[in-house]
Amino acid sequence: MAAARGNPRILAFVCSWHPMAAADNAGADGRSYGTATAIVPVDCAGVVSAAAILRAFSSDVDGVLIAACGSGDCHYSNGNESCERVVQETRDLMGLAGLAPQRLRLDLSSDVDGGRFVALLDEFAVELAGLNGRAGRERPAPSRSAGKKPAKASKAKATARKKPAKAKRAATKKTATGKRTSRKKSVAAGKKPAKASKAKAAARKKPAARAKRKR
Amino acid sequence: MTSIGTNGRVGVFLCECGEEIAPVVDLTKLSAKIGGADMPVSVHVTRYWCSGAGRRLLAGTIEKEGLDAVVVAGCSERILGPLMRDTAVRAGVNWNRTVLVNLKEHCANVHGGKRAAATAKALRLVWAGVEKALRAEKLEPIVSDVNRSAAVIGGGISGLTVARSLAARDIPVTLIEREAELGGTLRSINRLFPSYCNSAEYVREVAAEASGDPNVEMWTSSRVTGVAGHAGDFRLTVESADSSRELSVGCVVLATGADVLVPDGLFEYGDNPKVVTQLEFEAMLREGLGTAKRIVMIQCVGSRNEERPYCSRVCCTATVKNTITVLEQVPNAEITVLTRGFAQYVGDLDRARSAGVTFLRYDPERPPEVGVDTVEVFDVISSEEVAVRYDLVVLATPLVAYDETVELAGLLGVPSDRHGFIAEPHTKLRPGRFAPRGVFIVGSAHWPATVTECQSQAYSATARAAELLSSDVIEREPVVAAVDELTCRGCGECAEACAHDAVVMRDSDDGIKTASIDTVRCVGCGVCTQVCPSSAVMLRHLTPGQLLAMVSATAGRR
Amino acid sequence: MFEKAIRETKAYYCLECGICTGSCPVSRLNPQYSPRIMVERALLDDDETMLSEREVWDCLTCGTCSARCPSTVDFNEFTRAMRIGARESGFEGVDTHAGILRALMELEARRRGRRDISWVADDLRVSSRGKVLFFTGCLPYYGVVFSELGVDTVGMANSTIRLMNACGVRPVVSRDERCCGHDLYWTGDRDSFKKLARKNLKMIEESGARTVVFACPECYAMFSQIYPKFVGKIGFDMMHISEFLVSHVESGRLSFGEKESRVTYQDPCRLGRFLGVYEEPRALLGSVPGLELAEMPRVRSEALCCGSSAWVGCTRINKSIQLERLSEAADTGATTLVTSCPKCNIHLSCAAKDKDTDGGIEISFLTDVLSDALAGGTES
Amino acid sequence: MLDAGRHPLIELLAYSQVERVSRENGGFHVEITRKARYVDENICNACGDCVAKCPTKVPNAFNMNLDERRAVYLYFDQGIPSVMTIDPDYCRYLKDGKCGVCAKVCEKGAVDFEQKSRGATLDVGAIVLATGLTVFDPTPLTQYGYGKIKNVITGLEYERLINATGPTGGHLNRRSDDQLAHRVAYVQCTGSRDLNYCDYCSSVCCMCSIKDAMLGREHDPESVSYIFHTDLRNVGKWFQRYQTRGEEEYGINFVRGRVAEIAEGPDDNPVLWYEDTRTRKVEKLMVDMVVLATAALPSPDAAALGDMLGVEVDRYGFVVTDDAAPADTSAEGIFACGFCKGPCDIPESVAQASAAASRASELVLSGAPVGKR
Repeated sequence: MAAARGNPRILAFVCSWHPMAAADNAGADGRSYGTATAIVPVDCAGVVSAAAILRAFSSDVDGVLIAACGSGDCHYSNGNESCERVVQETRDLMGLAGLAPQRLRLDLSSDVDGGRFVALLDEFAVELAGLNGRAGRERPAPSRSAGKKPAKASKAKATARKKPAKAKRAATKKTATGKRTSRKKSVAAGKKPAKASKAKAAARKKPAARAKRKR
Repeated sequence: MTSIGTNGRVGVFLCECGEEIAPVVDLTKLSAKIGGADMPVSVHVTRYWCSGAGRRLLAGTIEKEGLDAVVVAGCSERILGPLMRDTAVRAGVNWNRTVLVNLKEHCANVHGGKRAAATAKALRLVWAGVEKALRAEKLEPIVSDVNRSAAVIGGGISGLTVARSLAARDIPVTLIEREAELGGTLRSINRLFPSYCNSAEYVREVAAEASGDPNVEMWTSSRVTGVAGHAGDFRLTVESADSSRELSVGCVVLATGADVLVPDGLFEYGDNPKVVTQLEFEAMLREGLGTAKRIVMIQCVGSRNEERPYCSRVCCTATVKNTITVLEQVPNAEITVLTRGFAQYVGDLDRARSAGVTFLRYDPERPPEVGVDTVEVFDVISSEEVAVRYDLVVLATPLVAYDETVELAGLLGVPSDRHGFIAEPHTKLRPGRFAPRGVFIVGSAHWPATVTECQSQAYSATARAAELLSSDVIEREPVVAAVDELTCRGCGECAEACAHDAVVMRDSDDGIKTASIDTVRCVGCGVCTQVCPSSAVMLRHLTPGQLLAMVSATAGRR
Repeated sequence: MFEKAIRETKAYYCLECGICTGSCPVSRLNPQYSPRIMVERALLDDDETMLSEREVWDCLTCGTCSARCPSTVDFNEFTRAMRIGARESGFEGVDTHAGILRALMELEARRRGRRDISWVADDLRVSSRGKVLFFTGCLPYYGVVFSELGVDTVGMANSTIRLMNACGVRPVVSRDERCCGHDLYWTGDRDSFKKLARKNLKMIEESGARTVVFACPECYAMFSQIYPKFVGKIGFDMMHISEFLVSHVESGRLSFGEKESRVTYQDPCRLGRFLGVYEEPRALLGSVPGLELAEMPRVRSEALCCGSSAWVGCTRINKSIQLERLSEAADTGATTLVTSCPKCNIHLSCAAKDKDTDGGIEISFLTDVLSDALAGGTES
Repeated sequence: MLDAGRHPLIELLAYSQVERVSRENGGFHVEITRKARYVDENICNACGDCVAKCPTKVPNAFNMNLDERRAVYLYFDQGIPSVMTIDPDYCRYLKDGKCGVCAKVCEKGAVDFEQKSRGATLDVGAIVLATGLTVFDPTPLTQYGYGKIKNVITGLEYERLINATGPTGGHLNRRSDDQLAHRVAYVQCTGSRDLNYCDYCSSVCCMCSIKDAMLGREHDPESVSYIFHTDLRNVGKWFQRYQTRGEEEYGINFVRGRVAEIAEGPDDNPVLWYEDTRTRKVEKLMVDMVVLATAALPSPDAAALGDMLGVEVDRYGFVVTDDAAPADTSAEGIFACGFCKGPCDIPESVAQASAAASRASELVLSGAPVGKR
């Protein structure tokens, strides 16, 4: 495993609640990960700005991981949801800038198991090692998950911002399970980015937040 | 404006952490690098900064060197944070200028045997801490006056207990109950576990006692529709059928309880008159069971499934309590309880077993089927299909949150979880730090609770509320967002994004609205900072400049 | 610290007459901000304190003050010098939009990577090498960041290409393009700016382009006025899309179909006061049959700035300026305010969105208006 | 002027242009073109009959085009010499051969359409340059809206308006609505002390505006004036007192701050934007009328003349003189005075004129060849 993953430079923003417990446990349990992986502690994933993510990339890191609490478990109510939006936007920008969006990963989990945290890092490292093989030539890959139509993306974005506590709560309830599954899937699918990218190349003709709007 | 270089001297305190850090991270080399850099930094190493001696040394060093900021590089913030911050604050360093860097779990522990690489990484982590400390503002606590009175929302056993207990401390209480009558769910319950006393009578007594106290005002048939203000000074809008009143109090106790799920469509409920819920069964027990002799009880009806993955906690206890009551009334009753494993940790399970109640375990993948006069179930223990004849099927359904509670939580700025229960601030880590001060949650509104638990929580909340109300003013660490009013362009994106209604949009002279933060509602999540086009709102305890500098330092950007 | 800046901007000529402050759209709204006082303080060697103040970042660099200054003090350069000084002393302005745009520019300056140009619409013709290059600037990025404003910057880039195609030109759109560095330059990040400039010049050299066409006046101004000062001679022709199109309209190669509409036009600071391009956009609008241009009171060199620049100032003051401009535009009776700078479009649209009242005005980009009016294939 | 016109030793050659100057016999030979007036100067007595009948209306340059004159005209009432002139650019007869009404009505027969420009020569011992000034056209300062905003006028236009013989008979009427302007703002340094236009101080405008404002008050007791200035350069004798009097007795408000922009407010009222540099506040002020105190420039022909005469002029076109000999130009025998050698006000011009006359007479009276001082 270690050989496959190499030692890519990963910067991990770790939320101070569940994910930090997982990160702390990883150490306390005596597990290990690459020395080029370093943690930036944050109160909540919600404070991680696109600027902070991009700053990491312009400081030559290979990948950025954001470890947030699981869906519905944010101690601040919706910091993790807010982070999802920031991540989506940042990935869109990365894609345009020619930086593989897979280099930015958001993990939403309330699992405080150190083993899971290390596995996550390892898996990310493997993916990044693959991307690094094509350094500078990496293709903007399917960050805009599965060819989401532009109009949709921006609409979703808009609704994500509109809070109403009550409505939001209902929405969370409904999607709670769905989100978890899809997250697992994306972790698995992440291993074959190139393929996905080809498949979706046509659909991606138009960048995410675009859709000509007539006002 | 972010400024560095003008913010004084930083002390870096490297911890050997016994044999944890020192063997992996070369602290000598690390100190040399840090001390040798062109930064206003002094470095100190000791075996345990968290020890009594270590803390005295830390405080002494702060005073001796006149340090303005402190970086402690040792173990987890979650463990060491409160202690080291307290030590530094006592020695005169602002809490916001005390930064913890985790060299143990995030470095030494995970990089054993790679001394050089671990040391290099440790340097980056410490620099990130120094950058954060250098840019940290001195933040003063938020201070506000205290109105020595309380509002209790909910007139069930939890709310009544709080009201009675606060009143006994001579604290004026207004209790708001949405129904015409006090007593809540207990009115519908037959007997209480473990005393088996009459539940309705008991709650009536408590209600009478509370109502009789001159310090308590009872506002029944009323609901809270608006909340303004903050800890020490809340203003509630309370509406009843014909009027709307304002209520000023120093704290709010939320004790709205929970609803019992009506299992429409499950196990023939609603179609078959012989299928009732445990709550309905309580009433039947009170009125007499009649001819019913063969009773099948099914647990976890509508809970521990995909929609409601939680265990409702109280149903097993209630079910067992009811089997015993049945056997008291109908000694030859045949009771079969179909469970998915017993989740109760107090209760009369053994007593029920010895009294002849049959317990079968069913598999949620193969749930029991209620037929015309039998319930068919696959018993997991015996791996056999079993058919049980019945006169009555009793379904144990979970407590579910009232929609109204979610709304109230929203008004109060308290997060609720995905099931609609109040999400309490983490009780083990930093208790109370992110809860809106002055709001206390009691009973099943927070999570299904037994009567005993409700009362314990009620007394605990009373103590904490009384503590709050005993001071003239309250202070709080300003872990909140702040709006630069000169910058704010009044677009309202922050108010829209805030899940805590902590942003108030005010009219200004220039015709452009101005956002301001209700510092007590604000939990400091920073969601608003991501949507502000002008970057007018920021977390003063973690500014964009701090975060960027930490990222650069951690990434080793030169 | 400011000796050089004072010398280069001729700040010592200052008459303390106040014409700059009186001219400054920011000073009119924010009494704390005064170009005059800043210059005077610099002359009195008060630079150490000044650098830490937020006023360093308040300047719009719209150039109105300098255009009017009787002593021709280059206050924009003065501002830039202060910002460089401030950055070097560890003081930074507040980057708007949570710093995302600055971070993006830094990323382009520091990191390798080829841009994704799949945003180019399928029906358009572009190439990777050729005589004419369309410098797209940050338009694709803005598409992501400002989608919610209803500002379609990708559409602006596509309509520009469409018009060039209509002129029979198949422009180069390069994957090796970088941000022009305008905002970093004006906010005092010299190093990143120079990196970007060098990369862009190399990209153009490799593309074989002899002419570079800009849809964004900021890019145009950077290339034509700033690059030569810092990274050497420019060996190719440069023009704004309006200049490019006008020549084709004049020669009859490009014509527009009927489009009944009353529009007004916003002169962008860079295209106007900086580059003196006032007539071409108006000529283009005038060449659309049925299109009537109603001018605002303050136009050309006196045009009011769109209110924000370089992603450092987006305050209520900036908004007030934007609202003022919008109401001037609405007062002309025009239904559309045409801009020829994507940022004007973004800033004014943002203010228009925030505005509670109705009666606003539609804001359109020049090439969108023209592309819609293309004879024959109108698409709207 | 009348004195000069009447003096037996003074010959006035008005409507004339110096074409060539050469040095001859220790003096100068000057060739002049006397432009055709189409009116015989020796016959015309300026009775005005021709003007009354002339059908062609022409913008009145003397009144800053604020009103109209006819194609045959007297430049201004007290003009010397007091004779009519026919404007060949407008006269219908001279252009198309039609009309000729003036000739018909002139009882003295002074109109002479056949008159041609003619040469004249002078042989003199010394030359004095006194070509004076012209005023700056503020149109390029687009921020002041001159030409666009009706009630923004120049100081010279104001002079015509406030003058009893001017187009409004001395009433400060606004061009937009002919109503009296009560609130008047004076914008100093319009084009002066401006590196983009005239980087020098025109020197006369401050006093001029104070005077104008005081005149305004004398015509209209309700008049309120605002003088926006960079510095008040009232350095002449008693000038300061004049200023104080203006402030105390004539309702003049002095504002330290250069006007940044003039916008058009409601009812054609100009709105001035400026920083009051004493309070450090950016303010706006709505007035009835704005008077631009425009820069004064050397006469546009001065440079050409200097070239012809071999007289050094500076980059603005001002004749260069020596500090030690302020009336002497770089060319021997040629002297200068007044605004042509640099901004100066009337008392200073008069003093300089005397100096130049004195130097010239020294030379001429000595009979010595040019060059000996």
